[in-house]
Amino acid sequence: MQFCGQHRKITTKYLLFLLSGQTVFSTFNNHTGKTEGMNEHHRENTIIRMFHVYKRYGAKNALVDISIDVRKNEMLLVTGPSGAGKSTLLKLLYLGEPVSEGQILIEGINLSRISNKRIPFLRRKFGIIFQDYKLIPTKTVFDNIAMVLEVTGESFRFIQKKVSSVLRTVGMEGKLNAFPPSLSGGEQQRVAVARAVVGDPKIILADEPTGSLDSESASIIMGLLKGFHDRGTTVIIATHDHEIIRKTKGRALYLKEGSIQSEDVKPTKKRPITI
Amino acid sequence: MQFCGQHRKITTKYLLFLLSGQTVFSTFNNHTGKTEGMNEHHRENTIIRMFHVYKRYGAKNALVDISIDVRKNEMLLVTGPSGAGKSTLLKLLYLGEPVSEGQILIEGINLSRISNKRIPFLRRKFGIIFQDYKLIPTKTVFDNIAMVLEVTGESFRFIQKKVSSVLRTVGMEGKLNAFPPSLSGGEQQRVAVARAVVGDPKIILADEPTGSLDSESASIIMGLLKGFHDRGTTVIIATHDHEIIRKTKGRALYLKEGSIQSEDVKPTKKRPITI
Amino acid sequence: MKSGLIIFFIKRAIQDIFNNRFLHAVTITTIALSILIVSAFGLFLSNAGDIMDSWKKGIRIMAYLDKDVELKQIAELEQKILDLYGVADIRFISKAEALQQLKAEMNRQTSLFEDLKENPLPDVFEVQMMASTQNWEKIEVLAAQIERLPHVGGVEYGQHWLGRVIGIFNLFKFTGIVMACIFFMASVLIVANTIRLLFYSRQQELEIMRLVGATDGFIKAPFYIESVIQGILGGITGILVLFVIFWVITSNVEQDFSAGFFNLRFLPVGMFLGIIFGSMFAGWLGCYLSLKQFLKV
Amino acid sequence: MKSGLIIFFIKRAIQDIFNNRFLHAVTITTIALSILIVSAFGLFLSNAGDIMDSWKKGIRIMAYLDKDVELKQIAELEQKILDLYGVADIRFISKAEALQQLKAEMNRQTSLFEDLKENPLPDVFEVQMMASTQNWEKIEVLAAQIERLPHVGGVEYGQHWLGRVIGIFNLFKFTGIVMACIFFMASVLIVANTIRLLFYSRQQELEIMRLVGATDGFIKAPFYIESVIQGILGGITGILVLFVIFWVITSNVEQDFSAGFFNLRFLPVGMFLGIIFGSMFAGWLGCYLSLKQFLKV
Ligand SMILES: Nc1ncnc2c1ncn2[C@@H]1O[C@H](COP(=O)(O)OP(=O)(O)OP(=O)(O)O)[C@@H](O)[C@H]1O
Ligand SMILES: Nc1ncnc2c1ncn2[C@@H]1O[C@H](COP(=O)(O)OP(=O)(O)OP(=O)(O)O)[C@@H](O)[C@H]1O
Ligand SMILES: [Mg+2]
Ligand SMILES: [Mg+2]
Repeated sequence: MQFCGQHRKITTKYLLFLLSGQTVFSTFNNHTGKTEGMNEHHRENTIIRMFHVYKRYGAKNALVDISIDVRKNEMLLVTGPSGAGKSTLLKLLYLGEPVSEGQILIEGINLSRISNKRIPFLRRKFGIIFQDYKLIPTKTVFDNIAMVLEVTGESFRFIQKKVSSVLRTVGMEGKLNAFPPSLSGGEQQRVAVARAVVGDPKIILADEPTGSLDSESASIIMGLLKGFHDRGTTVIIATHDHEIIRKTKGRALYLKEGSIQSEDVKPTKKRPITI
Repeated sequence: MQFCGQHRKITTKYLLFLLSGQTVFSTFNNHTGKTEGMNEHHRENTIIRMFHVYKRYGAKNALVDISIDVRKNEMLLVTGPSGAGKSTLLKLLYLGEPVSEGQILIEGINLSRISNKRIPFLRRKFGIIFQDYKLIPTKTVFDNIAMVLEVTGESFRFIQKKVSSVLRTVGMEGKLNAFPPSLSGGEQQRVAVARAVVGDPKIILADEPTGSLDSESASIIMGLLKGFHDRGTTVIIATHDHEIIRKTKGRALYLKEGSIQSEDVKPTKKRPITI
Repeated sequence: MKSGLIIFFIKRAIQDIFNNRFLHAVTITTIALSILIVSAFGLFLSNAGDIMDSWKKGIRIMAYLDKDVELKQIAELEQKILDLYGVADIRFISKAEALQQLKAEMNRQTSLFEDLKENPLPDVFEVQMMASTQNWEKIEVLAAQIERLPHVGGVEYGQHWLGRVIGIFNLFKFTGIVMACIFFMASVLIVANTIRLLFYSRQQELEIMRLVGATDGFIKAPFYIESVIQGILGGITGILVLFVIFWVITSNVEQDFSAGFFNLRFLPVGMFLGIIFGSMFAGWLGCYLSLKQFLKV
Repeated sequence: MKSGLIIFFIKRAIQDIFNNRFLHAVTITTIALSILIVSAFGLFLSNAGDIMDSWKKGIRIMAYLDKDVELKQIAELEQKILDLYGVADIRFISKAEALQQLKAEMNRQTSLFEDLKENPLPDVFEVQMMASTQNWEKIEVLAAQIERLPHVGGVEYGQHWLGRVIGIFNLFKFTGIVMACIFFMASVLIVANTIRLLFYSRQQELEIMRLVGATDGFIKAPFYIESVIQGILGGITGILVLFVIFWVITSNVEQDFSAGFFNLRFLPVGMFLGIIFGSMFAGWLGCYLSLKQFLKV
């Protein structure tokens, strides 16, 4: 309830921003070289837009001039060698770090103009699988996953049902009361996946979701993510696993030293390619 | 110096154990079905022996009846699906956990009879790449690696030279003063590898040493490990990466639900197969 | 929903206090110790103040008259003294009365007075002062004024040690206030430290909570609840211990050497509530200071 | 090599104190406060004890003789009193002397004595007691013994308040010891807590160190060094603050109301060293208790 109110307010704010933010858009248009009309159509379907985004850590350029659009219900693969900036790219989206330069819009909300109070509500749009899992070692598997629903104020009954069902999907129903340090690497990763999807997020950010998994478990997890994608969720996967890249339909972004080296679009079943 | 004294004492202890430990050996002999003479020869060349090792966590059997011999300068691959017990197997070797049943001998030292005071000296035989890296987030990359040499009381000059050279080998020479949380997943893994090899250990235990690495970085790391192997180090690698298993020469152990399912011996360049 | 959330937080806070019971025990003990010392001092001061007041009430200026003063002049003098600022009451003691009193007091040497031809004592006015004339300087000024009046042969007032005692008492009071401030600050620091350490030990957890969309309020609330609980528990424990000590002392020692002399009371209710509120506030403030450092919102 | 390692550890410990300066500042402050309070009490007691001793030396039993005692009997009595256990010295004051003294004391009412036909005062023995006769009960026993001797008409000893004061002083002494124990325990707890928290916050680090082959000594040493440093710093700070307070008070207040009366001294060296050593020990013990819980070696 609270969230919807929040959302409406933010949308209003975004409209105001659009009225004042023409320069940014024209820059973008020049870059993509598309007509204004197409862009208008686009904007409605676009859930994430990045305009000339830079991220610097001291002298180090982690990301250089990234401009991409992600449509609603798109499957985007981000790939590249170690240290290319894959995780950094995801981090910028959920405001794990601020951008150094450029603009990011998520559902029309400009991240550089968002107030601190609204950051939590922004983050609730995302389900994130962190590369290092980020499980709380002092809480049980159940509590780790339930946390996502607790912060939005769901009832205990609902939380219990939902967490159990999601754990079953990732094959971890037996480890409900285990603590993360007592799990194997792959089991931890599966818990991290369960936590990311339990809140039915609009966007799933998956950073190496199968790095610690054998091929069988990996394909279960990939199947899960594809299932969410089929039901309308936008999915962004950062990975260096050739297997995943080969098997997954969608757009692949190849990063190297912070820049986009190539965009490789593979045919999806239903949708025509728009970028 | 201290270490050698330690070592000599332990060896004496082992001889006493041998004199009294006939039953254990005979069990072992029955299992392998080899003659006594061959085993005697064996023992000299063997660095790790596990006799009917079990590991239980509560009702969970993480390892079931594991009996293996690892020769000096062997390359052993441990593989199997997520939760099979690969990490647990390594953990038992460096006394990260005690065995529930059975015996482990490392260079003739029986781990279940070792005194607490000697555990640190046992651990200095190993260089360990942990699946979750286990880097200290509050120390720089340099300090993380230097620690291994500090505990043995090396001089600062030596430490500095050695750490720099090892970081160069893994391609992380530029991140000497970075803190682990500011590194990418793959970079952290390379630091973990550097720490494992900096002490020139007798045995390297590598738990998914390339899980977060793209194929190029991965082959650098595998090359490094093979280099150590060529110079006489015993290397045990736990991995689910088919690539590594296919490309690496050595013995492969396939675990499933805690038991050895198959032992697949691939031809090595120099040595004939002895088990 | 809202009240459900508060219950959820209080449950979490209590569970957390239990999980970190050693840390919290130390904090609560420290607060209790501070409170104990401050309130012991307060107790001492409040009782000593009572005694002091009764003593002060007992301070009288004795104005000795010249030998040959007539009745009319005495009446005039009485009026003059009463007119002085700070005088509450006045009583005339004739020399006959005075001798009677002296004889009664010196019962061991009564023979001394048996052979007196004539009463050698002077008439005297006993001047009582208003309660507002608290401090020693004012008493001295008043005595000097009285001495300057006609027909007054000399004045005597209080015992000199009372001046010293009042000085010491005021020093104690000052010390007490300074100590209360120090211990308040100490308590705040301790709570701040505890919260800071809890924060450190849960930094990872809180960071993760923030990443999954927890609001700052959701993250902060348990800390505030915990530190206020700490403050209250510390305060209550401190006062309880003080009460036990007080009870043991009064029931054993009082009859020995202060029966009927002092009448010891425990802390007045206002002070009691003040102390509890103070320790609660110390908890809150400690938490506030600690969290301010971490969350810049 | 060995001494190099110690320097390495001390460097680590100091660096670590600096890194966790807030935590350590709070710990040191708490220890300093405890030390301050305990040593303030010790200072008070050591000075009050001095005064008490001088007062006790001043306690005399006055034995009033019957009216018609002869010189020979007086000499006998003197011997008898001297023979009693606990009597240090004895002085005879004739009634003539006594009257002289009384006149001198009551200078305002000298006229009272002008017309005396006969000296109404009795002869008196002033009995001084040995220093060992410290407590009130012994004085009372001795006085009763003297009263029972022939020709003694009555005894008077001390002022009654002295008995009370001694009682209160002993109570204070007891309180002081209890407080010292409490604060010692508090300091130990605080140090234990600090170390425990440091331990928690570095658990991961220590676990990793252990995995790469660090011995227990290598891991523990910095903690011990840190906590002993904490103890020493806390102790020194506490005593320093006490000294400043003492200095301010003595240089401002002493001349006002205790000039020549008291002679305030700072803590005796033994006590000083004892306190520093105690706080050091508190640090060590706190660390020991804390580490014992974690490392079962
Ligand atoms: N907080 C930080 N401070 C400094 N440098 C950083 C920080 N975070 C990331 N970097 C640097 O930015 C670069 C990109 O990091 P990123 O984590 O995005 O790589 P990645 O593509 O995810 O690599 P991997 O596949 O190894 O996870 C790396 O060189 C890393 O060292
Ligand atoms: N401390 C522990 N307490 C309880 N169970 C444990 C503990 N450590 C491991 N286990 C269980 O033992 C099993 C084997 O774990 P292990 O970490 O050895 O698996 P693994 O083969 O390394 O798997 P992965 O490839 O996912 O890392 C798992 O099911 C795990 O949950
Ligand atoms: Mg990454
Ligand atoms: Mg594992």
